Amino acid sequence: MASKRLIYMDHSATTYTKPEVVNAMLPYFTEYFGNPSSIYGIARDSKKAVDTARAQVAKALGADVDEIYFTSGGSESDNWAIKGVAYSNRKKGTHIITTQIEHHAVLHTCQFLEKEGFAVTYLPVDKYGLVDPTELERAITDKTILISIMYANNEIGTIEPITELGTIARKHNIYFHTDAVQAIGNVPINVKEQNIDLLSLSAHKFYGPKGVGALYIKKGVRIENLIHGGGQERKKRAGTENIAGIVGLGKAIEIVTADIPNHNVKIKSMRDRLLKQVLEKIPHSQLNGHPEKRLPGNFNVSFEFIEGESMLLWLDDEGICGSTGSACTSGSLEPSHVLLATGLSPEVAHGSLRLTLGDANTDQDIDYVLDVLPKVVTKLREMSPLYLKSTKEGGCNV
Amino acid sequence: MASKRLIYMDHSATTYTKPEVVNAMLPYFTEYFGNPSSIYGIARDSKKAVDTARAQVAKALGADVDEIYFTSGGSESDNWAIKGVAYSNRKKGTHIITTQIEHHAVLHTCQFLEKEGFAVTYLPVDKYGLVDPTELERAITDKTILISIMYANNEIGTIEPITELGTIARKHNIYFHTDAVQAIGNVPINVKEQNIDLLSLSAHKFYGPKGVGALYIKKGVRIENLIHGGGQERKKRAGTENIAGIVGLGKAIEIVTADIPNHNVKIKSMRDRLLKQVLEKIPHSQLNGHPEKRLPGNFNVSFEFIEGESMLLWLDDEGICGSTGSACTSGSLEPSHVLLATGLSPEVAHGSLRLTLGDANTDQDIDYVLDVLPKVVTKLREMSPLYLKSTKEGGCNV
Amino acid sequence: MYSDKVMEHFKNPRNVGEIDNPDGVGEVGNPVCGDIMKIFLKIENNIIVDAKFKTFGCGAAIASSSMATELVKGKTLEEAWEVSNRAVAEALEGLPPIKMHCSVLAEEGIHKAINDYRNKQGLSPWEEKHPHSHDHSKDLECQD
Amino acid sequence: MYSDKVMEHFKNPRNVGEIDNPDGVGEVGNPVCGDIMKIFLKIENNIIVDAKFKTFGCGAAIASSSMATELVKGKTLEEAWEVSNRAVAEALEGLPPIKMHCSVLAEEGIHKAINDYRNKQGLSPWEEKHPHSHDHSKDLECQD
Ligand SMILES: Cc1ncc(COP(=O)(O)O)c(C=O)c1O
Ligand SMILES: Cc1ncc(COP(=O)(O)O)c(C=O)c1O
Repeated sequence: MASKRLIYMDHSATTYTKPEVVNAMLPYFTEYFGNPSSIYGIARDSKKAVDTARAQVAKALGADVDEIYFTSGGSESDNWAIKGVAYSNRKKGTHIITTQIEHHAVLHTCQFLEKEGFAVTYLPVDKYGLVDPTELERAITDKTILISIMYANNEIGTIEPITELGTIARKHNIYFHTDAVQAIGNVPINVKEQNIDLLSLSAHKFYGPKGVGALYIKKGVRIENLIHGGGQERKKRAGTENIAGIVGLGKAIEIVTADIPNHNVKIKSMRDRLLKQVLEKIPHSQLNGHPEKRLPGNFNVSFEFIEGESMLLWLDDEGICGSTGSACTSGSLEPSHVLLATGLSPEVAHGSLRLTLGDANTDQDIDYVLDVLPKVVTKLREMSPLYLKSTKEGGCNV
Repeated sequence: MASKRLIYMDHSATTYTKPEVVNAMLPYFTEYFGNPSSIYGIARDSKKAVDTARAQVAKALGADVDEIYFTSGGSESDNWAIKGVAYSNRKKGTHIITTQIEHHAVLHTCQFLEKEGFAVTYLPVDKYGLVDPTELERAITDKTILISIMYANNEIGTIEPITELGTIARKHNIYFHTDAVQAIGNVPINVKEQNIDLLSLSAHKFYGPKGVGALYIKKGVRIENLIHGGGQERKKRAGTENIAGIVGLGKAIEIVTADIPNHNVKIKSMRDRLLKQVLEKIPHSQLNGHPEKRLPGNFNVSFEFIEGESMLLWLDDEGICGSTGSACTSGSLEPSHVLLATGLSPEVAHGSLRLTLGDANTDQDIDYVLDVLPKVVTKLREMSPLYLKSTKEGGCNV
Repeated sequence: MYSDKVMEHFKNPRNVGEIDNPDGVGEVGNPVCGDIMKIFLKIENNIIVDAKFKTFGCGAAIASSSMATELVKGKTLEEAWEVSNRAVAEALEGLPPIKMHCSVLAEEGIHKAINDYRNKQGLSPWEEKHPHSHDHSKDLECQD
Repeated sequence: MYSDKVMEHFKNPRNVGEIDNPDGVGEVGNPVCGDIMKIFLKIENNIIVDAKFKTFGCGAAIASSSMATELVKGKTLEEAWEVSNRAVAEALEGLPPIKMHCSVLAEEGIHKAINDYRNKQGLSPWEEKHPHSHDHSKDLECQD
């Protein structure tokens, strides 16, 4: 790390790769580098390594090994799940149901399919970001071929009632996909018990390498390929296998799902302390997302009258890495679609700060943030014409 | 490597990652692991690393930096180029021209598009595997929106007349894509001079890591995304960037294109000696592909009366890694579509052996293969009912 | 992503605050879009003798406010009117393309404050040479 | 991908060669598909006293030929007829699914050689219980 203090609290954006994961990967670059499709010894070694990783992923999800397909990450998995099912089941129907708070990998894929003649329902959420199962059931038509609802939201951390939603999908005999990119390692998952037909994951969100992910596809699901070509991944996903990446994914998911409840206790208690103190110390601040049904490491708070990017810049200057739902960091002028979907006004959405805690964070990190953050908020508010107005006018809504 | 002698001659299947490439990658797993979309310091470092790699690729191709898009490999690049142009230019026309000897990443993508209502012409090749430019010109209609012809063939190593073909495409104002996965580092490429609009490449074919590639897209080319979602790669290819992989790709392409002519002199002279001696020593053997217009490291010879997989197994037993166009290794019962397209009979195609030389090979390796291979061929021929027939009947065609 | 100069002005913004009984005030931007700038001017003998700002917005918005107020101080109103968004961006040693609208806001804020002064003086407002609009076109997306 | 037993039979195939004046010969397979097996039998008193083969084909084809000839040696024709492809594959400690057709070829080769003998004896050929066809369904693709 850099020489000055560095407190990384953006684990939902990406994680570092754990050293034991990197070590597991290394031999596959220079030594066991063979193409698993080949016949000779070093190729058989890479093939075995891929098989092992597949078993590790299957175990973490309660799936069978031959239901796991490796991809290049969460975005590819989402695209494949949705387009693949859409193209392959067009004759049955052309209606897809998803939510307003999905990741863009799902939303933009659905928008593309709308151009291709599919109809998409984007379910609303409540102020906590929760999807209502009865709304889902109401949206189903006899043309519905796919329901795609994320397991846990990347911005506000809200965990959706996946088991209930999956059961509804199954009852109506509709394929159920969940983007579990943020959920892996944070909540116990069992695709069989939860009636999940397709599930996306991405290694770099749980201390594995970037550029590798997986899609669980329940046996028998009709799905077209996204990447056509060679016979890899049982003819479903072409391309020479990213052996080192796949080995890293397998190792990482094994570590992160080994003991989910205990693992999260520490992260959650740090997050809870941070949250409680920030809401107490800083006036005109509010929690985004659900107070309990949320990812253990997710902190998302809006500070009124200020804008997120300038907050992040000051925090970065103090060595704290976070993110915001403000448009200004994404380059768009619209703030987070997720925060807006929960009913936040755009100006309050602009003032949101997301800190996502992970394995390397300590109690000292929390103390440090609790020291720095209020000062930053104060400094920016003093500069803000909205704060001025508001305090003068005595109201907090601008 | 394993303790016993290991002679890797399957560089067209995949290469080991060079140690200097792995070293360049390592800091991006654990240290500079930030998401380039983020705002803080370590994220800016990853962004810079991606920019550097993009410049390295651009330089190797004679392209501008903002014409390079990173992908998960050759298959994705091929799928993206072809589907992306097809979907985006449907209104202009629905005809695509390619060849019979493309990689499956191109062929199967075209077949998928045929199901989607596109018409595809698969140009034949001559006995050397060469595409005839006049045939290309004849195949063009006013509905043609894309021509996709590989730069160099992965099986027989034949190098196509890309500059000529690109010029024809440009003359007719049709997008020209080339799958250059096997060409990078082996032939000098300049996309501007050669009128190439789209070009696919894959790092693991030139001593970079597996699971990362790139697509060159000339400025102004109309192309739909293959993977929709976040705004990465200037909104054209979603997914958190595979930083380490991209860094590795950049480093590898820099090394391998630094001095193409000199670099290949040694490999080519080893290959030529191997080829000459094998054809001399082993009767009923014939070269596949073009005698001169071929990749410097590519050796592809058919040995009549025997089948490729059994040859590979024996060679593997002696520590030599190679491949074959025989169906038996691919699990299909049809031998290589490439060898068949050059006019080989299926039985002769089954007896093909591809050895692709690379940087780690030595003159001693060649001596060793020249010692082992004739014995293997003899042993298998003695067991072959075709050889028996043939020598009895005095003919060499069964 | 930001130049050193932008960061320097962001971290040590000049002229933050309000002017009591200002001669001209201009407020531009929209909280919905994540940026509001309020510019305060003190004008004596047609010369801007003091300029202050309050800004709700990103790093570029704050730095642009800081730089714009610096640039107009001591200038005649005619000179100050000519301080373009490009001049602000150049003085900041460049802005990322998607942040250029922040310098536009600063220019507009100054213009609005000057015309506010002219209005109060009973003079007709000057006309914008290049009418800007808050640019919504460069819509990039959340990326994680 | 292959079991040790397959590799052992591939590397040290038993019964390679031809039998001069064989009592029964069976040739099966198709060079187009990459495998041809020719089985030679020497038969005395309804017993297979010797069996040899020549094979053009992959590792599994050679190992299957080797194992099949081993299995039928010493057996009566009736017993030999009952040696199924599954028996060959099991004796080889398994074959990859896409290679099962090699064991089928071996069974067919033995059957054809036995019927060749029966024909020459003026006996009617025995009928295949489970008519096999060379399986073309498992079409996988070149992968590099
Ligand atoms: C000519 C050609 N095109 C495309 C590919 C596909 O590349 P990848 O396996 O990296 O997806 C390969 C090799 O596998 C190839 O040789
Ligand atoms: C919920 C969710 N889905 C999908 C993705 C996309 O994953 P990747 O960036 O690995 O493609 C992300 C993160 O980027 C995410 O948080």
